[in-house]
Amino acid sequence: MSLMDRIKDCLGTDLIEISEFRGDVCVEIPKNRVIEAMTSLKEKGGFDFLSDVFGVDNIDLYAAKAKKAKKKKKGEEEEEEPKKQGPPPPRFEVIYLLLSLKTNERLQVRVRVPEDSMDVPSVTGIWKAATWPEREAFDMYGFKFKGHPNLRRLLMWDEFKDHPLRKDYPLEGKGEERHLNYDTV
Amino acid sequence: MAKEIETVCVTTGPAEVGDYVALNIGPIHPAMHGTLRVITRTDGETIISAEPEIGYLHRGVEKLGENLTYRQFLPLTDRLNYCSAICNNVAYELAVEKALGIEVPEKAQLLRIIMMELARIADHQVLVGILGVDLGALTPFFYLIIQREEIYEIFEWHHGARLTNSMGTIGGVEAELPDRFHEKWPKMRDSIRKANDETDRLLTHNRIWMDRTIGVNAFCADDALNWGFTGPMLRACGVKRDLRKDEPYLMYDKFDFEVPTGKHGDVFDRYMIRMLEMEESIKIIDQAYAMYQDMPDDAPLMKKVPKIIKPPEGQIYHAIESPNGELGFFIKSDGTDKPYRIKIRPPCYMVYQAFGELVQGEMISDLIACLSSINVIAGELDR
Amino acid sequence: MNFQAIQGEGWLLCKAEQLINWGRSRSPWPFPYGTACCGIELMCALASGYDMARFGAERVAFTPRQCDVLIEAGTITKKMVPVLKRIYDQMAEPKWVIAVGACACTGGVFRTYSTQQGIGSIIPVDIYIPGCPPRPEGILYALLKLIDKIEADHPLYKKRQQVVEALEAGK
Amino acid sequence: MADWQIDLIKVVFIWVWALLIAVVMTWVERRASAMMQDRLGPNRAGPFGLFQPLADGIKLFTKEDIIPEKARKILFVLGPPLFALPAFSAYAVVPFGDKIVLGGKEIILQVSDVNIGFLYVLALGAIGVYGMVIGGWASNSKYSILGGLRATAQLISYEVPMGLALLTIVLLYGTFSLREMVLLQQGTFLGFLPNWGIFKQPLGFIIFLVAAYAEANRVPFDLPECESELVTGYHTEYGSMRLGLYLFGEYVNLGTLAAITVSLFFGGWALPYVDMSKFLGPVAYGIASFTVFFLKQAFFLFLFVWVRWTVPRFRYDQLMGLGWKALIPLGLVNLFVTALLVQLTI
Repeated sequence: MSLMDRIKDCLGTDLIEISEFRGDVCVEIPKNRVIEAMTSLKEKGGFDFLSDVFGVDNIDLYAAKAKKAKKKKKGEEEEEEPKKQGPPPPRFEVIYLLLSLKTNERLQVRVRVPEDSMDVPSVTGIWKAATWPEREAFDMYGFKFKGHPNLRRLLMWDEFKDHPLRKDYPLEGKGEERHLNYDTV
Repeated sequence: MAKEIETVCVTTGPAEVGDYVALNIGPIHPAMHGTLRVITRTDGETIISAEPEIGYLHRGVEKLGENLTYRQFLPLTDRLNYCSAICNNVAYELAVEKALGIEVPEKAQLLRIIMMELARIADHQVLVGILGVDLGALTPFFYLIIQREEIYEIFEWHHGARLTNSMGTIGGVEAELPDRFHEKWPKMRDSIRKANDETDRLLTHNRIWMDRTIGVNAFCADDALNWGFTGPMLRACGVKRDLRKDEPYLMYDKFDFEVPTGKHGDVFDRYMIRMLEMEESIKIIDQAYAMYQDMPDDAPLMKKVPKIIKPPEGQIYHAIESPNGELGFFIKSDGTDKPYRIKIRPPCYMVYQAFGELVQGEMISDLIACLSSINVIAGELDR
Repeated sequence: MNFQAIQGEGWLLCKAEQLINWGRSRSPWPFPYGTACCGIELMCALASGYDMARFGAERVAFTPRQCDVLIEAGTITKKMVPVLKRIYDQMAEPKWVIAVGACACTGGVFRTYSTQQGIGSIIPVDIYIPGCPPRPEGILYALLKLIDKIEADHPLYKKRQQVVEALEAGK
Repeated sequence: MADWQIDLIKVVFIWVWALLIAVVMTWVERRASAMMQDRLGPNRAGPFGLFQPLADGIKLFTKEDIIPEKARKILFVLGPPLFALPAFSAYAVVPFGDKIVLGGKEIILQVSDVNIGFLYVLALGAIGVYGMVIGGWASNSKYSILGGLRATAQLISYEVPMGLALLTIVLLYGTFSLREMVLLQQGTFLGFLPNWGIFKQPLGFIIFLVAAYAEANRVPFDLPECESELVTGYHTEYGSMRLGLYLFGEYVNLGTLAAITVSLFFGGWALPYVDMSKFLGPVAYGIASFTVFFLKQAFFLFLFVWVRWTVPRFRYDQLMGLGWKALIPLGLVNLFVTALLVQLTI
């Protein structure tokens, strides 16, 4: 049985989309079913090792795609107004990299997170390895991992306001500075 | 007494104030490699809880990567794990090559293997040396550093830099092995072995060394896997996992080498595994060098790659076995010449997050030993 | 010995200054503030091949009270800035600073939200070493330059001027 | 010459000598460590860098003197001298040469031959600890206080085995005076061995040496300082000449310990098998006996350096374990056996 079939078996109805690119299989699961899907992937699917957890901000990707689509449309013919699409696609993704130690297969699990509800179930209960990566994802994108034991900023200092890896945060920052008052403690 | 000292220390760490003394170690502390900080609560010398704080070297490499082209990002990978920059370079090159769907010529692969294994030796030498320094034995460090300089010399001959190598490029390697390598290597192999042997005699069976390292922060394999350990740290716990064997990349499946494993996951096992791995690396270089010499002189070193690299849209993850463990690059491409998202999976990051659990109940001296044996490189930890 | 020679104004001051400078320039104890890649090169400069100890930079201590030269090797992030300031403040006069590497000088390639663009805006720097990272020879050269600088200093004369100014102000 | 003049000369001489040893030792340590580590070591100040300690001294003297705001000022100031001075004072009872007769006057090459010189040395050694503890406490810094606490525990634990080892020597020689002990070590024993303490008390010597390393805070027992853990331990907050006194006191301490080792276990100023006084004039004999003593002492000083750069450091609990579980029982057994033997032979 191929990897894709096994994952389909394992996830069942939780599977939204499965794709393959250069041998890397990527599956998408719904946000509210993360814990269940991960548990079944770990126990039934044999993906017992969590490599990494991180976020992706897709806002620019969508913008670029929309631009491209518009261009194409313009090039073709001026047709009627584009049909009203559904709600805009969720802005963020959380990607989990899983690994099976027995078969040495890797799997990317994607969870789409809309901007207006940033809470994602934390997988720290399944793998402790997710502790810092989730903190970092919170730091960099602002995901709120529900059930995380200690969700504080990891790389930036505590008083930092923004989430620097979001695409709308400028590369050179907004001039934040860190001040420490040593004598107040 | 505890209260009085409390007022002096600066902590932003765990808030609970008990009868324990909060001791802030780092970021400027001899054993903290410049940028690490651990906030501990101690009862006398015993550690009740330890919480590492990182981010003092967070330079925004990932954000920078999104604003640079694929080729421009290569030099930045040097600055991740600066002890073995070549492994980072090759890992990144392999990831981009995977996204492009190309494979480099065999000669370039061999060159990469030779250089990577040299870098691995250099990295392990620093680790063993620093571990010695932190446990009070300064002299082996100097013996190992001399050998490291020799390795740097080879790097310099090949691509012109000592530390931040930026070796090779996407699609291959620019230059063949320098001519002087052919004379140098047999001599260097012996001197590396000699230095290792000297270190071994100074440390391994030294009673004090054994007391200080055996059984110190031992870790079991299940916990290690749960925490996401890889590389020597995981092998020290007794799990035989090496990406060079398990998910062979380049030509590692053609070489004959052992994967040393430990049993208890204590500092001594970590140290021994690194010592043994250096020997294995020498073996690999010998084999790769022999294969390299069998290659025809005009064998290609580079695959043809377009000047502006534009991988098709998609996302890939590729990992290699760096000296510290699994070093992976996740690249999400949107079809332009810049990566849309680039994520580095540093090996020591996963290990260091378990630090609190590793050192709990041990003494302050063991904390230092543990930190050195993990080999935390701030550059790749904070990125 | 010509008695006239030692009668000139400031002869004693001058000789004492020379003695102090001799002592200071021959024992610049470093504070190795190595944060990143340059820290490794600094380590190499201190170790066998290059041996900074030859110039008296022998006793590497990580406590700012006991050091003379703050060798800042590596990137300073914005998170680290208060720490660096604090360390510099804790050092006892006279103190010198060497900024090793592009990151310490200008921020280098890391022109990002979290990197301090050069430590010159936080603490006074005596010697800048370019390079990413500079070779150990570069660090040694900087140390020699610093020694030259120390030898050209006038510790007592400055002190005397301060005293004179204070007296005049007191009048 | 009046007696007090002779005494004054001796005091000045021993003072300068102790200072010189400490100064030269800093240089020896650096150069020897460099030698062992394939380096050169300091070589810019004077020939072979010989004036390096002088340069350090000038620099430390002219550095800003910082007393941390939250430190206990008086104790902070008191710490370094309290550490360095007892080490100097202990030299007073060290016999650095034999008795010589000059102008009909007997001069003993020792500042004062106290009949309990032995206890005096032990007592002063114990006072030196206060320098460290007070320094660590007064700094009001956690690393310092940890260093100070370690120093207390370590030095108190190692005083005991040291005392036990020395008691056997007292049993053996039946005196507390260091000079008499040296005199008793002349001649041979079992026909061919020099009559030295080390051959009569090998176990006692080993216990004493280990305890001496611990007393001197040298690797593998340098826990109070412990560079990689406690930054620099009890003198973390000290700078300028106060630090200089601590560093200096350490070397003076080494000199004292080496001198006592030589007097107790290695026959002091006397050469084995040869009686120098028979064919040397009084002055020459004085110088020769002093040279012999100095050479022996130098060997032990070098041994300190040698060990320093070879072995790693103990952990705190292991150090305590070694002291209480190994050295003290061994010392007791040794004491018991010695007492038995002494009783039987008398």
